[in-house]
Amino acid sequence: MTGLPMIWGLGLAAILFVLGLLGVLVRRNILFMLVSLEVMLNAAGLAFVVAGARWGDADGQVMFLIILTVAAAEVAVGLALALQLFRRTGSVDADAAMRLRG
Amino acid sequence: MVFEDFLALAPLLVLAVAIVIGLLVAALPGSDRMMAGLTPLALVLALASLPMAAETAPRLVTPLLLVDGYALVFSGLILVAALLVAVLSRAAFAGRPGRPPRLQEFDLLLLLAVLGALVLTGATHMISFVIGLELLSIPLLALIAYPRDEPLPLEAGLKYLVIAGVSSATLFFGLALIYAATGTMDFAAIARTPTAHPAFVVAGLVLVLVAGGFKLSLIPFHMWAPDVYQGAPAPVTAFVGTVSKAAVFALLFRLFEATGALASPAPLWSLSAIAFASMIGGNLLALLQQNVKRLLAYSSIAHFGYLMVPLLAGGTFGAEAGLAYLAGYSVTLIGALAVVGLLRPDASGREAERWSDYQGLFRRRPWLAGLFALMLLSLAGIPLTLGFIAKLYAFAAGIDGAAWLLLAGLIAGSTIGLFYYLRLALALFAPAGAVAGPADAMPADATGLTLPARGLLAALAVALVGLGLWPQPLIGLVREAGTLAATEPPALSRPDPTEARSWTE
Amino acid sequence: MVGLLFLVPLLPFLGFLVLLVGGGRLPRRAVEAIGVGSVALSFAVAVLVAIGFAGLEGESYRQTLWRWMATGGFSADIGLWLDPLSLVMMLVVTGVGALILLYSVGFLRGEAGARRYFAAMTLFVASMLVLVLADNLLFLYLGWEGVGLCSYLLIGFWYREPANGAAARKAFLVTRIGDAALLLGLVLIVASLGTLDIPVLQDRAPEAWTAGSTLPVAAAALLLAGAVGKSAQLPLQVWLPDAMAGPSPVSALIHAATMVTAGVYLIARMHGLYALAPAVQTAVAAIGALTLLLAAISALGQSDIKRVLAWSTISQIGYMVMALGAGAWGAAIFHFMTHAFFKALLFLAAGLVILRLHEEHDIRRMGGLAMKLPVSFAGFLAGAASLAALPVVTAGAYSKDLILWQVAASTEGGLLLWLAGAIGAVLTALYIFKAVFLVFFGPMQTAPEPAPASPAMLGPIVVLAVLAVFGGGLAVPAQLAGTLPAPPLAGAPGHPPLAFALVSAALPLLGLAIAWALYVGRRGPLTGLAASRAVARAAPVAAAGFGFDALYERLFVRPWHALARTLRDDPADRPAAGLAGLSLGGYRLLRETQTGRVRWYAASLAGGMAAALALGVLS
Amino acid sequence: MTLVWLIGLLLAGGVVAWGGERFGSAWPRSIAVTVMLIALVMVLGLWSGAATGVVTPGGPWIAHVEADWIPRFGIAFHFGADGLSLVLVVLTIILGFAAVIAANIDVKERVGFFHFNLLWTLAGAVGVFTALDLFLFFVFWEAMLIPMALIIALWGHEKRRAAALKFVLFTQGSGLLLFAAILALVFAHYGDTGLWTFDYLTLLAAEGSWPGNLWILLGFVIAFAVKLPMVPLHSWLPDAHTEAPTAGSVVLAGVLLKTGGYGLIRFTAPLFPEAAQLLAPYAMALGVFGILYGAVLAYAQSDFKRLVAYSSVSHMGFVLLGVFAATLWSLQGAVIQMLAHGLSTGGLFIMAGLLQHRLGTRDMQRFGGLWAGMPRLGALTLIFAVAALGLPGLANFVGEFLVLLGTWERSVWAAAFAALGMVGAVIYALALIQRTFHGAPHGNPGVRDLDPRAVGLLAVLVLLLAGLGLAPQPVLDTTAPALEALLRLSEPAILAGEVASHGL
Repeated sequence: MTGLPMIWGLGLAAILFVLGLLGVLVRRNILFMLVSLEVMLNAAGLAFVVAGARWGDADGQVMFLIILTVAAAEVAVGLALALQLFRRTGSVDADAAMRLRG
Repeated sequence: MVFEDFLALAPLLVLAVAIVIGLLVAALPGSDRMMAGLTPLALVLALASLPMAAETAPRLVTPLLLVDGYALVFSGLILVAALLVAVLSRAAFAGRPGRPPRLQEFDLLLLLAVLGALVLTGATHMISFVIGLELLSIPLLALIAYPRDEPLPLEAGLKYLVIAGVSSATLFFGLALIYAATGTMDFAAIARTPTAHPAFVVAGLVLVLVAGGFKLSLIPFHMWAPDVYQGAPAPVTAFVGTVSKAAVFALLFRLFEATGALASPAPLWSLSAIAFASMIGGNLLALLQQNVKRLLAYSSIAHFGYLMVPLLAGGTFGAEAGLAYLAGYSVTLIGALAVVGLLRPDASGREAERWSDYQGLFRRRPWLAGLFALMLLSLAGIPLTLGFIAKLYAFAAGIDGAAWLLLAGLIAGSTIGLFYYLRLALALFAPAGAVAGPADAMPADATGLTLPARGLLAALAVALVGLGLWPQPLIGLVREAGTLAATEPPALSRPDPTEARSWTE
Repeated sequence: MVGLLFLVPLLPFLGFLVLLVGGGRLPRRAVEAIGVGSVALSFAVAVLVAIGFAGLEGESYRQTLWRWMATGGFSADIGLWLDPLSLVMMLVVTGVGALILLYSVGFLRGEAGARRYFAAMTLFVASMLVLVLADNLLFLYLGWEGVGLCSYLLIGFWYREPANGAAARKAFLVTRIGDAALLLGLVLIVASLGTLDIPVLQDRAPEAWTAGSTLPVAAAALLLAGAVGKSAQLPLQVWLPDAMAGPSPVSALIHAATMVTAGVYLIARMHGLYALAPAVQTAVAAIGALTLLLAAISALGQSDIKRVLAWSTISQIGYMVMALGAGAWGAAIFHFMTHAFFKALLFLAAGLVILRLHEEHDIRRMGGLAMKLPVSFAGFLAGAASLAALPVVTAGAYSKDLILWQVAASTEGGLLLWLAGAIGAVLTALYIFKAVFLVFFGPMQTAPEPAPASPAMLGPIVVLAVLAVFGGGLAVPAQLAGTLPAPPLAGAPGHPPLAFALVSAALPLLGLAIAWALYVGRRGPLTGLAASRAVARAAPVAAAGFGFDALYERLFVRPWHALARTLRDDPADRPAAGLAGLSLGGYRLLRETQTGRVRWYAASLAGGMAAALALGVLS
Repeated sequence: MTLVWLIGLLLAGGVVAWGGERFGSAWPRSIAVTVMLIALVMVLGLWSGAATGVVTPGGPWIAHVEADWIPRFGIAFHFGADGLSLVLVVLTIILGFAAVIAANIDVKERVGFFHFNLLWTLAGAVGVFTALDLFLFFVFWEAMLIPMALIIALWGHEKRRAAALKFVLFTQGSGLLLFAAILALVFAHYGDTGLWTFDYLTLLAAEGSWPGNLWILLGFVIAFAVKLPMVPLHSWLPDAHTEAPTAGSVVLAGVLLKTGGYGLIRFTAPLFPEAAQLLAPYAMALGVFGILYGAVLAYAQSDFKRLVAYSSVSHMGFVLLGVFAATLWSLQGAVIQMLAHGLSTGGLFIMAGLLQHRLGTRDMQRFGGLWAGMPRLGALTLIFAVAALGLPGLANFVGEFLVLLGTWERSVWAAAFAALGMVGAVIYALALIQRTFHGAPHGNPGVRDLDPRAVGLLAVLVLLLAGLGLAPQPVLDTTAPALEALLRLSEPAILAGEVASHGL
């Protein structure tokens, strides 16, 4: 495996993960929340690829492919719901959907 | 993959075939009625195939799935719950006025989710864990937001999507850390492989615990539950409350049992803290709750707080206690939500979730109110109901694992729980004078319920009181779950890493 | 005929049951007939039994009806035990009781509630007989409490007036304090001697207990407390004066003749126990002496005719208790008998006077009634003479002189006790003749209504007057010689020497003279003394019975009300309410977290994750 | 088998009574009365059988039946009645009978459902008194509460809903403690002997002194103390009593309070001898405090039923004292006190119901001078009040005297202060009579006296009180063997073998 130690790869994945998480917390627009969600999922995928590389094991990449498909499915359903939200409330602001509370 | 492997996977295969047939049938006209027959049939067949699979148990089918007594009994519970939900959904949606919604997709999504749940019960490998979990939660998204023409399900779906997405990402990252540290994805192997980065494994397990906490709606990851329970239609809420949580519990129990995660302090302390917070917080949140579905959501938070006691106790008794508790709780929750779903308080076809819908219900719908009261008593754990047997196991597990603090939480939580369960139950019997809504708005005749609906309610009542009085059949079945197969997975050929230091120090 | 003993208490009890169950439908005359008849019949049977008993050669006769309770080595029966002591008590109770009930027929002529009155009276007589005839202390305690209950019912007979209710409750409560002590005494006896059977106790106690050791002293003291409560001795005498709120016949029967002497009977009955506790016996004597002095002075200060008689009763019982304390058992019982006669007579006569003067109680507003009410005057005079123990001519003289002599001659402290008795005798004569002179002599202030007194009322007065005068002849102490030990006369002869007899005869005459001077003659040095400032200041203290009432009010009653007020809404409930408040607060707090914003939910999840990870790093 | 038939009869009777409502509102009442009559006959038959030793001569068990229920944990349908249980079952049936008759004082609507709840509460109580399997005992212990809570909540007076909830929270909450304690005991026993069993007799025989013994005992004691009620845990009683309907109060006071006392006698000392002895002084102190505290608070009340409720707290203080004094006298005294309290307080609550039915209120400030208008009612209330203050000749005195007798041996001071409590009883009992019946009548319109039927019912209670007061021997003889056996078990160091003989 190249000289790059695994820790750095995992570090990058962790940073990406945290950025994605913050993205979900900060952005009010539902679409950008989905984007942040994608970032988080791919961060996990990256971590798997790095780990797979470290152990010279194909499972890492198999898991990455699974995560990709999962992410795709989630976003698909997510966009469908976002579309519904836009059609119903005229905005994509996540906080518009606040009727369920208390 | 010899014949025995296929036999072991019989329930999964039956469902898969049913799903494919469903997809094909969906195109034909009149497919709604066909699907109405196909779904329950598929579930019943899967149930029937369980004993066949039992012969070959315990059996490691591909490194991903371990079909043992534990997995089969859990599958049984999930299939029964799914069957009840399927029948309930048909009856509940039939009651809606306006043009009947297309239920084929509903059934398909349901079967897909059940398939994912079954995979989870047998999973002993990260990949089967991930596939099972996602196969369970993504159809759920669509199920929650199924009634497209109403705002609340949409909002619930959105919230569930975002939170589920975050928790799935957390889960994957956690698994990645464990994989990075140990190099193996097999649960049993994780414990045995020495690793250079023990901190990663602990962190990974904690992240898995967080994802599990979300799925089981434990405090502080619980906030989605009340909104989703209220927003989603009653049958879907029942599904979320029973099938998805049961599958995740089964997985978590096996994961923690195999990896011995609860031996190290971090997961143990965080799980105990979460459990205690859920027991007390869940009950407190429900104290003066006016919306019945939200009340059931908070009560489920509390109940899964109680369920952590068997998880922490671990061992064969822990598995048995956990399963018994889940069985008791599932039947009770589906029963309660059946009444919520089937009771049409007024012409608008909305579900009966307001407090006023239940005020003095006993005078107008004695049987329905009686059943609802029975469910509430079971949730409170009053003897002669199945809920009491569940409480027996929770207490027993608490004492077996000598978790005194959690036992105290269990007692305090149940006492608080008594308050709002009985407050609602007493409201049912309130004299007519005190009732808020006009009595005649309610379709007075009980014939409003279709035949399957009444059959479903009767079955639930019989199960609740029957098993409450004579729990031996359930207990015998549950006893088998305890036989958590400790069979060693075949040693995977893999170069052993240089440093040999077990991560558990 | 002795076998009929069980009928004596049974007859009044049956009368009570008939009145209780069927009373509502019976006409008034039938109610009265049952009331008086059952007690009179009981008296007749008592006389028969007495005759039968005289023929019996044994010292006592025992009749067990049924086993009351037996558990773990202790057993008590419903059984009767007749010996000379209880014979005397039985005869007095039934006899005087019958007379008084006859009198009350006339007394309650115009009143409603006759059924309730006669039911309570018959129950009272039955309980008193049980008390007197019981063969074990537990059955005695049953009678003991029964009489307490009836005294409560009868004091509060005119229940419309709240003050009467208060007096009745006060009586029951104060006696109940004594009863509680008595019960503890019984418990102590059973715990150490294993039985409450009186005959058995008499010989088992001396063997098991050594004289003067803690157990007998404690038992004797507790029994004494019970006696003090019931017989209204110091310090529990506050209830008797207020008990005058009841009708006069009730005061006559219960608060003069029978119930208040129950304590005397108890101490007399348990003389064996007191012999084992000399210290307590001297205490008995001291209490007797103190009470008779205090009561005599208080009687002097009263203006209500019945209160005078009430304090007088306390004083006379003080004499009996002093006698018991000094070991003069027979003399005490003899005085009990004579006292029963003349005190009942006084109360009945006073009742007649009050009836005629439209419920006027204050003697200062009476006067000159001698001619108007000849029979009550004669009765009252005879009673007064006997009470004051005018020599030779009255029964009271014989019993009181006997007490004075035996007390003086008794072993220790005899002289001091005699002195108290002597002063008491003078004061007794003074206060009773003060009442006689103020009520029957001098100018008439309120005119009595001229209605003729019915024979039913006058008859008993005449009979009692005869007994009060000639009762001394019944040589009671001689008959009791068998059952009660002889007094420790330190070698002195049975009869007092001539000189002593002369002195004790002179005392009441001295009192009479002083009373004459003060209230009839109204001249001479004494009137100046009576008007002096010292007496003026002392009078209210005496009238208030030396302030015991005020003391108890401040010591017990007021703190009890304060405690009740503060604890009214149950502080023990506060922790529960606190928990409820806590959980409600928790609910409101947590409910705020459900804001409905999905980003807040994600933040909570992130926060939970961070905390869990931090926990991992720390541990 | 008669025990199972008895419980079955009551349960079935309840259902039939509920169904009977459809045929007319009088039906449920008559069905309930016939059921209670049959039950009375069965129970008296059982007692007479026991007296002549027909059923199981020698051993304390009078009736006994056993069948498997949940073999996994060794739980069985194990019913058995010895003298102690039998006497309390008889009390339950008698007071149940009185409650059914007194029901129509203030239960007018949904009569069938009321009788259903009433009979099921009684069945639960009989179950509690005769269950010899700890799990079965607990099932009855909790199942008995729900119908009682419904009675309070649906047919009660003004603040009935809150009172019912408070009642349930207190009793169920402490029930959970009991449940944890039972399980801890069973697991500890399993740890020792490897045998799953909830059976009372086998647990008795296993004289294991496990480390957590005291904590397990505390779980038992607290649960029974709440039900007794012991003072610091009693605050549910006044609310539950004031708001309950007459019949509910009679059953609550007469029967449910006794389950607490019964539990203390049956389970605490025999199962945990050393720990119970450790706990005894504190419990006796609390008992005495309860007697005095109950008396003071009873006097302070202006509501008729609240006064009687606090008097119950005071009387139950005697029972607690008697149980933890642990001598034959004090235990027999405690049992007699429980019987006497059931009868006298039951009577007082029927009086309260009659008064409230006539005058529309329970507030004694608005009573006064009622003797003129209703002498019979006044006389009967007087008799019950006098019984409550412990007049000899009536049942309470026998109980209190025996308790004092037993307590004296343990601690003189406790007996002394308990005797003081008897003085306190006079204060509140007479206050009750004075505020209600004495004083000037202020012409209340509703005043009318008792009808003969009510007098008949109350006369029976008075006769029972007098009978138990003057001839308690039959009851003493019945409970003696059972209590002696329990006492023998409570001595700490006893041979396990000897206990085996205690069983069958």
